[in-house]
Formats: sequence, structure tokens, C-alpha cells
Amino acid sequence: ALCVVALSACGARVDAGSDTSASAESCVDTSGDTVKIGFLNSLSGTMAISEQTVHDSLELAAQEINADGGVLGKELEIVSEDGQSEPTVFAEKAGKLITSDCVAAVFGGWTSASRKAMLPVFEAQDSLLFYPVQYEGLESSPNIFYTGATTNQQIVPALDYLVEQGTKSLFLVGSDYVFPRTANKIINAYAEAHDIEIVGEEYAPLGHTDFSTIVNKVKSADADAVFNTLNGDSNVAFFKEYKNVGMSADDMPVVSVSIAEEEVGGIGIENVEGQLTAWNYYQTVDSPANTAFVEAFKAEYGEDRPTSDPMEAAYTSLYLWKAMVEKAESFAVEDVTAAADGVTFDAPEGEVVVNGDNHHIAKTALIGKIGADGLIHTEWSSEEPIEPDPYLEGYDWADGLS
Amino acid sequence: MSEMSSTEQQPETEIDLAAAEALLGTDADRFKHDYLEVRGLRVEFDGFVAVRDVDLTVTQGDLRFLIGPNGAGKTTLIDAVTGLVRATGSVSFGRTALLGRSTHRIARAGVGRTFQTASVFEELTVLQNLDIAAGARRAPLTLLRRRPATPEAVEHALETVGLTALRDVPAGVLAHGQKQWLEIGMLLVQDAHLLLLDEPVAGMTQAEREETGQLLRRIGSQRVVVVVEHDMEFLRSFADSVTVMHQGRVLAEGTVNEVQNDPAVVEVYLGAPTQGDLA
Amino acid sequence: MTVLTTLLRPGRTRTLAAFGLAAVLLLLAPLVLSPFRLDLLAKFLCLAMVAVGIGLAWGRGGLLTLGQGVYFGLGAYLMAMHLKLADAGPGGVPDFMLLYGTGQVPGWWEPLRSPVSAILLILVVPAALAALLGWAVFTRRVRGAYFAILSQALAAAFAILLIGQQQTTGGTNGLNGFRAFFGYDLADPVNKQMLYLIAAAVLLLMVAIVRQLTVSRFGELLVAVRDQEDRVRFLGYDPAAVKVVAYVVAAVMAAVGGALFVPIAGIVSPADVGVVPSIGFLIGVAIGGRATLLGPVLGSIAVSWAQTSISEQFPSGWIYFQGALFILVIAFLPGGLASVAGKLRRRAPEGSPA
Amino acid sequence: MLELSGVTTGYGRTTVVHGVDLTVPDGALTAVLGHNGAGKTTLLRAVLGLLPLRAGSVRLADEDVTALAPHKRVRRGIAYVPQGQQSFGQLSARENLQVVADAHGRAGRRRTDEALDLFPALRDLLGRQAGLLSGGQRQQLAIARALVTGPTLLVLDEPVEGIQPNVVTEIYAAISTLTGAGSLSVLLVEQHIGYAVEHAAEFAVLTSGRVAHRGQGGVPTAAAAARKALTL
Amino acid sequence: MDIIAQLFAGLSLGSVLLLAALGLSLTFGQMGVINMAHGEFMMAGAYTAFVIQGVVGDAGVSLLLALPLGFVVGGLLGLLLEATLIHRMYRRPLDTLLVTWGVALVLQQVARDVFGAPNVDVRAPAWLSGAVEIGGLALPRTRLFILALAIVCVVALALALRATPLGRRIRAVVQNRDLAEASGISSRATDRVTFFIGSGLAGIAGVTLTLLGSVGPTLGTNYIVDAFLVVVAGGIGQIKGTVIAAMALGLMQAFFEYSTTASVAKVLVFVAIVAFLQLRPQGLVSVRTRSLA
Ligand SMILES: Nc1ncnc2c1ncn2[C@@H]1O[C@H](COP(=O)(O)OP(=O)(O)OP(=O)(O)O)[C@@H](O)[C@H]1O
Ligand SMILES: Nc1ncnc2c1ncn2[C@@H]1O[C@H](COP(=O)(O)OP(=O)(O)OP(=O)(O)O)[C@@H](O)[C@H]1O
Ligand SMILES: NC(N)=O
Ligand SMILES: [Mg+2]
Ligand SMILES: [Mg+2]
Repeated sequence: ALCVVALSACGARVDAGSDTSASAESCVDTSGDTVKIGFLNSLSGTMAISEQTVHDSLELAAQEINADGGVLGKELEIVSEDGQSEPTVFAEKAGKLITSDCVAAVFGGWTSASRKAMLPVFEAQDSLLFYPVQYEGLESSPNIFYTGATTNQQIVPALDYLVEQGTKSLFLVGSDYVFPRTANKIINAYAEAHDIEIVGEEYAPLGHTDFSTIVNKVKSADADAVFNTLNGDSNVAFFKEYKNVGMSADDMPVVSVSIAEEEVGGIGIENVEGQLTAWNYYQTVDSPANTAFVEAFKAEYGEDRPTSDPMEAAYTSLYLWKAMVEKAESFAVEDVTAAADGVTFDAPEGEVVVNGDNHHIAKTALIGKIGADGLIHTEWSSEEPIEPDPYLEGYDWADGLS
Repeated sequence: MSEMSSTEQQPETEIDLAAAEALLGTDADRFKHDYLEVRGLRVEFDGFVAVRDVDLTVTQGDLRFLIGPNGAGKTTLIDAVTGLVRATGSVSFGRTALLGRSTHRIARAGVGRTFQTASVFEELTVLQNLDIAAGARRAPLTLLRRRPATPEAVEHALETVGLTALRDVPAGVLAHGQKQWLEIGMLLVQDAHLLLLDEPVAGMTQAEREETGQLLRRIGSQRVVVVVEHDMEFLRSFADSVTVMHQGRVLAEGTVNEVQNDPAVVEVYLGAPTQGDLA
Repeated sequence: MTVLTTLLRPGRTRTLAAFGLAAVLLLLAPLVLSPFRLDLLAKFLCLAMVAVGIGLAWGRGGLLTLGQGVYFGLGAYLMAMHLKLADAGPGGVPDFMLLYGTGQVPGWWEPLRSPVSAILLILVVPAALAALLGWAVFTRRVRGAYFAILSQALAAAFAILLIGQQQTTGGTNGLNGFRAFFGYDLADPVNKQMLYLIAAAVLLLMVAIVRQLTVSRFGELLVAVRDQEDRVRFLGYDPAAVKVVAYVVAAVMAAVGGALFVPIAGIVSPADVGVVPSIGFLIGVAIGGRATLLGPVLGSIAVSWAQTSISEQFPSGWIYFQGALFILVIAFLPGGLASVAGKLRRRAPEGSPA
Repeated sequence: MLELSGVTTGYGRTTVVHGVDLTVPDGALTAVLGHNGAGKTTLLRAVLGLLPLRAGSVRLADEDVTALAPHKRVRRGIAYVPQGQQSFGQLSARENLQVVADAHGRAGRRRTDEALDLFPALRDLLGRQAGLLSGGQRQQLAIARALVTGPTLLVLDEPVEGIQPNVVTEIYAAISTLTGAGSLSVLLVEQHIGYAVEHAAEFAVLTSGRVAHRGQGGVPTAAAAARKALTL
Repeated sequence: MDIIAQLFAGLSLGSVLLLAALGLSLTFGQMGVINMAHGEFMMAGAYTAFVIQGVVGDAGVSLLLALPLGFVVGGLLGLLLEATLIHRMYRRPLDTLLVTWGVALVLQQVARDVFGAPNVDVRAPAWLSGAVEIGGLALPRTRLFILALAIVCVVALALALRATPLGRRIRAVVQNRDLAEASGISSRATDRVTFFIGSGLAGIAGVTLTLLGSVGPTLGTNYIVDAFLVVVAGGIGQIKGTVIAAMALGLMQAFFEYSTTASVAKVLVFVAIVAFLQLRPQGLVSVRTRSLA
């Protein structure tokens, strides 16, 4: 009875067919001399390990921008939210930042699950998200800017590099979730076209800690290289086991796409020394912009804190937004996206350019080798920034993928 | 739910035989032909035979006492009849074969028991304990309703075992003997027609034993009752017949006088007659 | 006349008054809360539904179920699957399947296309699973800590299973991005309000059901089974059946909570159904008072609210706070906050009107 | 040996025992009688320290032990046989005895042997899990366990409940021997007025947690007096 | 060949589970405390190894020091937990689960605040690096070491429980606290000792885990559910059962994982345990009781 009363009291039924797509009016307030932006990272839970670092570099960028006069003369006011490593919380907090705090843009997210969870919120509310982590591609939303690598800027170059090195067979090891599975789908397609044999493909649940079976399989498969899309803690267990059964980079190199500088210490340098990684940025990149970034970061957070690709991409994302806003001379989402195409920034990794069509940015691919100093040193570079191609439309072998 | 006021002691309790009439009197004839029949019962625990070749027949109106040394197998016998331990042989109550059935089905066939250590629902009130005991045969849907009023049988049972004043007290706070009375009350409302009582007067004073004995005798006239006891004075006062077990077997059976004077029973159980009487 | 006197019996008036007050408060909420806060509250109400069921199974029946995430998840995923299919239109394929899957809708999704069968399945599947599992476990007399650990393992296994089947369940991403709820546009604030009201009504209904169950003879029997399962058997009841009923009711309530959670939160993922959220469901119940009627509801809402607002201020503070809540309430206040109220009431002079 | 003065105790909000005074002289037996629920068990639990006192004191061999934990009282020479055939159910019967004998070294082992002489039936059951024994067997084990500590004060709560008559006779004979030798004092709760009153130096009848009657044991009128007090 | 390799992998995983579960078989199996913070005691053991390595430097010496010290650290944490919270909860075992879950959350966050969220590295000593080659089969030395350590711990614990007065006392207190007190056994002291040993074993388990995986705040959570399952499947309070169950779980996981995937294997193992408890509801090795007697 209660239900009926309540419903008839509200009465506003919407017909199934009618497409109202009632995106709420933006409540962003730009009348004062400050403007609010939101940072949404996991500061607790399992992903805090990684996302705290992104949060730190976002803070750094905001400080620098404010010290430099803000954006369009307005000081940035940060609203920080904790995603708690849970997609559902990311969705909830995104909603809060947009509708309750009325921020002009949100920066954050790490796992693909968190991004997928936030995407419909940003689209429904027509608001902006800057996402800083390499991911599996096959996505482009008008409300998201992707400042990490898509697959053709990280995985494909890594494969190109392996082919160049004469690799004929690969073993794929990954965590059991979207990014590794999609990445491996792409790798399989690539391998077929390039005469590489995939001799094994193994997934471990996130947080899996006993790799004896998988390493046994890797060892007996005897591939030319291992392509590793494991995430988080599992890397430690994997590499320790790898070393314990007596294998090293010389026998069978492992190319990883989720191990950055800050993970190396936790895995133990002795366990990963000489192994390969694929990213778009390393702390060792030699450029004035990077020198300044690394110095500023260490000054702020301590000498022992390394910088890494996602941190750099996050740092860059804030500057890119600033550049877009200043180009548009407006904080309105429409204006910012309209102005986005061609916006550049002299990022620590080198110059990056925003692609207005797919909202990704052109980035240079770098294959690195983990050194005894715990840092990653560039082994190979694509030299040129690679245009983002999230759907791999420019690659014939990728036709069947989506 | 009324609460006991804090420092008052509980009222003394007393058995009310008149109330038992109301409980038992109604269907006196219907169960005239009830009897417990045990044939060739054997219970074994990993090679240790606790009960063997036991034959036992108890009819309505014959208040049967089961005695025997500690470990003779008396409790195990009851366990076997009520489905608590696995046994071979045959046990039937009236026309119903009991062995092999699950415990709750045996209970539904009209078999009720008490335990050597009293066992009631401590968090429920005396009334609720009795009501639950009365309810196993209720239709499932009536379970979903609140108890409309105290069922008549429960009311009578409360009076019978003298717990009317304590009806709203959680059973957990009852003293040992009161719990035993509550258990007997539960058997009555459960409408058990075979009652197996394991040391029901343990921990009672002389006077309380007397009252309980009267009640059992009254019940025994209409139901099949088996009482396990070590209290010989109690046995002498109330037993119609006695079965003596020893090392899992039936050692002797007969009237009180017969078994008391059976040298084998004296030897293994009663001891020198001059010192046997403690009361 | 008799109706009046029964209604005015002390216990009953108090419950009715509390219930009425709760209903009024819930109905007033849309008037005072911003759409975002109302949405949050609606979400909390869904979680509270799980708590109501746990209150019955655990508080009354002593079944410490650490796996309610499974039933919450079943309800949520079934609803999410239906919404996905409805969004895709007749014969359509949900977007994520095109991306990660074979591009075809697997057969076991098909029954969820129809709204009617979706609703039926949301009720029946969890009930059937709970009945099956409960029956298997309780008749074999698995209980206490065994049952708790087993149910926890079940939650862990369920989450792993969902994660592993990315092509058909969305994997860690879960399912999200729903446009409409049975034809009503989810972006429309009015419909969000309607969802809230539905959640509020369903929650009140559940409370009423649990109340009826606890004051009924079934409720007494459940307590008896909790305290002395073996004894109950000798009275001619099958304790397993009693427990199964409580477990199934709790499971269905969790599933309905999950099903309503989906359109309100806009997402369900394995992170909402595993070990951690399953234990999370218990905090509110314990804090409110596991054996009371409204305790679990209020506790659950209060805890959800605290989680949201405290974590807004201090991200790691919430963890300390949550830990401390668990420790202090369970160790020092096993009756929950409701028992504090009870103690205070008892301290008041005898005979003063409640 | 034992001196209770003004002992008051109870559970939760209920006070069950009210200001009980009682003494057990050295080498003597004091009996406590009373109805069901009169508070006898409660009183004994207070003597052991298993229930805290609300008022009053417990003195053991001229030492105030009111604040002492139960196990410390036991180490000062009390042994307790609780009501209800209690044992360590998952330990074997032998371990049930050992676990108490452990603290007494060689004397413990010797007394284990002596206790088993009193209960020859137990010898064959030593390897069995105590929880699987019959009620009477467990009760015999409980008394044996108490004797193993070589107590100076034995506190017995309806100790022969559930034990077969001929063994009961022997238990009481043994207790009489020990008290007779002056090496043991006994506080006994018993429903069988006969033995209790005959062998007690003094006895008390508890009604609703209060001492309603005190009497001298061993005199011809004692049993009648006790019965009278009980039916009041 | 592969079968033998998997056999070893399974036994090795089993020995890890066994170390994690052994302490639980005391605190959970014997005392009935469902200590969800057991995993965090393991974590504390692991961080102990990390800290000691920072002080000592030499990985070999530090490991040998870390084992006893990890035991003490885990034990002291357990003692603290027992003395502040658990001791008032022995009569409501299910509630201990929730309280210790709260403790686990707090300990994890403390670790995060003290040692930082990122994982830290504990190096394995040189004499444990690499593998022993037997007939073409590479058996990692670390895993052999853990297997041996598990055996030592099991034997020591079993002896302590079965053959010493302490063991008898522990079991007596657990079964009937009042009776134990009234028999002259200090139940408080016994509880503490028991909890100390059980939690100390968690500390040892934590130290050994540094040889296999990462050391981070959530190290323990990965093992806690499995460890409890081992104790339950083995039969509560039964060391023999715990050993068999741990090995069976390890082997099942290894073989299922080999023929399917790690995720599916985990699910299959859970299913197998549920099915197994259908056959033996009290676990592999169960204590018989006369219920209601
Ligand atoms: N589950 C069991 N496992 C092993 N032995 C058992 C079990 N149950 C009973 N027994 C043994 O069977 C024998 C008979 O025990 P039972 O309890 O039937 O004796 P009783 O005649 O009732 O004795 P009491 O007069 O002492 O109560 C005893 O020796 C006992 O130890
Ligand atoms: N744990 C408890 N909680 C609350 N009340 C209790 C508890 N134990 C006993 N009582 C109450 O205390 C009173 C005295 O009980 P007690 O067990 O001391 O009696 P008793 O004299 O030993 O009786 P019995 O002869 O039956 O053994 C009873 O009214 C009982 O209901
Ligand atoms: N996008 C990733 N790495 O999940
Ligand atoms: Mg018996
Ligand atoms: Mg008593």
C-alpha cells in the first residue's frame, strides 16, 4: 500500500521509449577565484599501494599549477576521495564529486574495473575524467581522457621489439581480469600474423601467491620469452619462484607491462634484475622536463621515492587539462572537449599531443631493462610518439578483435 | 514477558496430581494396547559391545524400572530406542518399528525421553519450553502465527509439575530438580506414550522424590513408562517390575522382591544388604 | 475491544510506534535530502535488507552466515543481467560481451530477457541454492564454526568464479552502465526517487515479515534449535528444516537487497560479493543488536553512513574506525547498541510508560 | 579448616545465597541439605571461588581466600567434586587423572593408584575417552580425580548421584575412614539425609539460600530434625 | 615427470598451508577461538624478518634469527589479544570471529602506516637460492626448507600436546574451564600459553612466507580462508587431520591448477571440501561425543 501511495504521489512515469537522457545541469561554480577539481584514488584497500603514488603526483602538479597562478587565474581547490579499491565505491564517489562537490574535472582511477565503473557516471552527468594508467584499449568515451598508454603504444611496441630480437615463441602469464585477458587476445592475434608461437597462456587470480604450478609450466614450455601481465603482489611470488627454479633473464626473459619503478623494490631487485618492461616513461628518461619533475617529486616526498609511468601520466593529465581549459577559456565540459584536439604538453616523458577524436594522447613507447640500481633503463625506443589507436584500426592483424 | 523481580527467591514448587488427570484422563482408552517390545538389541562402539541380546517387553500400566551397575548399558538402551545410536535387532512400539528411523520421526511416533543431565531450552521461558514440546505435530503454517493463548495441555502441564508460578522464567535459571520436572512436563504435553526417563529424581529431596514417584505412577497407569534409577528406596516405593542389566545383557527381571533377593543382583549391584540403605 | 487491548500491549505499542516512526522518516527523506544523498540512502536501505535477513538467521537462529554476499550477489547479478539484456533490446547483445566475449549471448542468460521471469529468478534462484545448501549442510549437522567457515569459503569461491568468467559475467569489472529499469530511464531523478521509495517499502515489508516470524512459534522454535538442537529432535521436530527456513528467508532478503542495489548503485562487481563485504554485512547487525528487530536495520544504515562520511574525511581513518567498532561492540557490548537502550530503560523507574 | 561467614552470592541480578555462616572443623564432615534450588550448588561454587562473593568471606585453614582464584584455593588443599558427572570429555580417563596428578609428582602417581583401588571398575576404562563413559562411570572418575590431589578439604556436591548402590557404600566407607583418621575434612551436599546426618559433625539445612536449621550430626534425633526442617 | 613436479608443488603448497593452519589448530581447534587476525600475525612475522634483515644484513643469519623472533612477535601479539579481548569471550566462540576481524583490519592498517603501503623485499639467503636437481627435476631449496620446517613444527607441536603435562592441561582447560580451575589448573595461564604458542606458529609461518612471496600489509589475508578450511576439513583440534587436510588441499590445488586454471582450481577445491564435509561433517578425524549425555 505504501508503495502505491508513494508512486501515485510522485506520478512522474517515464515511458520506456522516450529518450530523455536527462543529464543533470552542471553545478560547477566558476564565479569565485577558485575552481574545484576532484582526485579519486584508492587510498585504502589492495590498490592503495599503487594509487597512493598517483595521488601524490597529482597533488604535486596541483601545487605547481597553483604556485604558478592557477588555471585561468583561478586557484585549484582539491576535493580528494578514496575509491577504497572497489569499483562500486569509485562509481559512488564519482557521483559525489560531480553532483555534490561540483568539481570541474576528476582525476584518477587505476584498474580497468574502476574506470568501467565510473564511465557511465561521467557520461550520464556529462562530466570529465582523466585516467592515467595504461590499459587494454577498445574504449573511447567523450567524457574520459586517457593519458596512459593504449595497447598500440605499449603492448604492440613490446611485441615489435621481441620480434626484432628474434623471438619465435611466447608464454603468456597474467592476472585473471580484463586488462590481461584483453591484452593477451591482442597478443594472440599479433602472434598469428607474425609467426610467433604462443606456447602457453596462464591466469592467476589477483592476489594469487603460489606460482609453483605456473612456473613449472613456463619452465617446461621453454619459450623464447614470457609476456607478463600479472598485477600487484602476484609479481613478487612469480619472480621469486622463477628465480628459485633457477631461471633468469638470460634463459627466458620476461617482459612485464605492470611493473614500474616502485614495484621493483618490493619484488626484490635480485629477483628481477635484467628483466624487461614496456612503458612510456621511466625515471631515467633524460630530458629537462623529467629532471625537473623527478627533483620536484623527491623534494616533496623524499629522496627514496621513485617516479613511474602512471605517476607521470597523472601529473601530465592535470597539465593537459589546464592547457585545454586555457585554450577553451572555459571550464565547461563542452568547451574543454571541443578545444582538446592538438593540445600539447612538454611532459617528463617527452612531448605529448591530445587526440581530439579518441581522447587518448600520442606517446613514445620505451622498452626498459631493470637495472641493479632498482631503476629501469631504456633499452629500445620507438623514437617518435605513437598516435593512439585504441581500437587497433590501423593494424590489419587486429581485424577480428572488436 | 514479565521479569523476575531482582532479589526475590523463586517460589517453592510442588507437583499437582489433580492437574495430571486433566492431561492424561482424556484418552485413557485409546492407547490401551501400547507396549514396547525390544528383541535381540545390540549396540556396538568400535568393537566394544555396550548392549547385547537384550529382549524387553514393557506394557502400559506396568511402571518398569531399569537398574544395573554403572556402564551396564541402560542409557545406551534408551539411546538405541530413541535413535541416538545405531543398533541392530528390533524395537517396536505398538505396531511401529522404531529402529532405523531418525530421531525426530521416532519422537513423532510417540516416544519421549529425558536425559541423565537435564536438558531444556535455557533461553526460552518455561511456558515456551512446554509450548514447543506440545507443538511438533502442528501444521507448519500454524508455526508462523503467534501463540494465541496458552494451550490447555500446556496449562495443565504447568500445574502438574508445579511450575505455574515460574511460567515466564527462562528455563536456564531453574534448579536441577525443577528442570527435571519441566522435562517431565514436556513429555506430557508432547503426548508421548512411551516415556523413557533416565534418572529422573537425581538431585531431589526425599519429599520431592515422593511427589515425582506419585506422578510417575499416575502416568504409568496410562502410558508405557521405563525409569532408570539407582535409588533403591525410590524403586521399592514405586516400581511395578524391574529389569536388571549387567554388562550389556539382561541379568534378571521380575518384581522388586524377586530381583532384590537375586544373589547375582546383590553381587554385582546392590552389595551387602545391611549397608544398602542410605536414605 | 480485544483488538485495541492487544494493540496496546506494551511490547506491541512500542514496536508499532518504532515501525511507524521509521516509515514516516523514510517517506520524508526525499523532501530533505539532495538527489545524491537520497541515492546513497537508497543504497544503504538495500544493504540493510541483507542485515534484516542476517538478524533472523544469526541473531535468532545462531547461524553465523559469513556468505551472504553470495545471495546478495545472485540477486544483484540476475538483476544486472536482465537490465543489460533489456538495454540491448530484443535479441540484442550486451556491450561487454561484444568486447570480451564471443559476441553471443550465452544460453543461460536468455531466461533473464523477460522482466517477469527475471523477477521470479531473483527470488527463486537464491532460495533454491540456499535450500539445497542448507539442507545438505544442516542435515549433516554441520554447525557453529564449521558452518561459518564453510559459508565464508562459499563467498570466496563465488567471487573467484565470477572473476574467472569474464566473457559472461564481466569479470572484475562486474556489470554496469544500465540505462533503464523496467523501462524507466535511470538518468531521470524522478525515477531515482521512485527507486528509493520502492527500497524503503520493501525494507519495511521485510522488517514486518521478520517480526512476524520472531514472535511466532517458529521464532521460539528457532531459538530452541539454536540453543539445543539435539534436544529439539527428541520432541519430534527436524531442526534442519527449521534452520533451512531461516537460512532461505535470509538468502531471499539478501537477494532482493542485491537486486534493488543494482539499479540504484548502477553497478555490481565481484568486490561487492566476496569475503570482505560478506563480513561487512555483519557489522551493522552486530552493532545494532543482532537479536533485535530494528537493530540490524539501524545498525546497518548507521555503519554505511559512517563509512561514507568518515572515509570522505580520513581515508585510512575509516579502517581504524571500522576495526574499533567491531572490537568494542562485539567484545564489550554483545547485545549491540539496542542493549544499551534496554539497560537504560530498565534503569528507569518501574512502571514508567515505555 | 573452612570458615564461611556471611557468604552472599548469586547470578546476574539474582542473589541466590544470603549471608550463610558455616564451618567445617578439621577432620570433620559438615553436611548441607536443602531442596531443589535452595542454593546448595551455588554455595559450593562460592567456596571454590567459581562465583564471586557479594558479601562475606571464605577462610581456609586460617587464611582468608576470598579473593583467591579457584585454582589457587585448590592448591591450598581443596578438592571439588561438582554436581553432574563432569569430566574433561575429550581426554582419556587416564589423562583425566594425570592432568591433576601432574602437579603432584610422585605423590600424585601414588594417590592415583589408591583412588583406582577404590574404583576397580575404572581400571579397565582408563584408555577410554571420558566423554564416552556412562554417567556413573564419569562420576566415579570425578571422585577419583578429586582424591588424586591429596586434599585436606573435600567439597562434594551430591557425589554419589548416579552411582550404583554397592559402590556408593564403598565411597562413603572410604570417606569415613579418611575423616576418621583426621587427615581430611569434608563439606558435603547430599540429598540422602541418612548418611549425611549420621556422619556429619554438624549439618545445615538451606532454604531459599538461607540457613534455616542447624543441627548436630550422629545423634538419634538428627535425621528427624533434618526432615522436619526440610518440609517446612 | 610433470606428475612428480606437480606432486612436489602440491606438497610444497600443502606445507605452506600447514604452517599457516598449525597455529589455528591450537587457537581455533583447541580453544575454539576463530582468530581472523591469525593472518595478520603471519604478516607480523614476515615484517619481523624484514626488520631483522635491515639490522643484520646477512640474509642467512637474519633468516635463522627471524624464525625464533617471528615466533615471539606473533606470540606476543597473540598474548596481547588474548589478555585484552579474547579472554572475555570464551563462552561465545562465534563472536571471536568478528572481534578478531576488527583486530585484523587495524593491524593491516598499522602495517600500512608503519611500513608504508608498498611491499617490501626480504632476500633469501644464498644457501636457499636456486634448486636441487634430482633427475632433471628442479626442487627449489626454499620449498624444501619450508617442507622441512613444517615437519619440525608439526612433530614438536604434536609431542607437546600429546605427551607433556602442558598439552594435557591445554586440552583440559578447553573442555571444561570451571572444572579445570576447580582441579587446580590455572585456566588463565593455560589460555595465555596456548594462545602464545598458536600465534607464535603464525609468526613462523609468516617468516617462511617471505621466501615465497611479497611482504605487504595484506599478506595474511591470502591465507586465512584456506587455513581455516584446512582446520575444518581436518577435524577441529586434530593435528593429524590438519596435516592430512593441508597436504590434500595443496595437492588438489596443484593438480587442478595444472589441468585447469588457478581460478578454477580454487573453486574446485572449495567444492571438493563442501562435498567432503557432506561425507564427514566433523572433518577427517573427529572426536566422538555422547551428545546430551
Ligand atoms: N558413544 C560411545 N562410545 C564408546 N563407548 C560408549 C559410548 N556410549 C556408551 N559407551 C560405553 O557403553 C557402556 C554403557 O554405557 P551406558 O551409558 O549405557 O551405561 P549406563 O548403564 O547408563 O550407566 P550409568 O548407570 O552409569 O548411567 C559404558 O561402558 C560406556 O563407556
Ligand atoms: N547460572 C545461573 N544463572 C541464574 N540463576 C541460576 C544459575 N544457576 C542456578 N541458578 C538459580 O539459583 C538457585 C539455586 O540453584 P542451585 O543450583 O544452587 O540449587 P541447588 O540447591 O544446588 O539445587 P539442586 O538440588 O537441584 O542441585 C536456583 O533458583 C536456580 O534457578
Ligand atoms: N588498466 C589496468 N592496468 O588495469
Ligand atoms: Mg546412564
Ligand atoms: Mg545443586
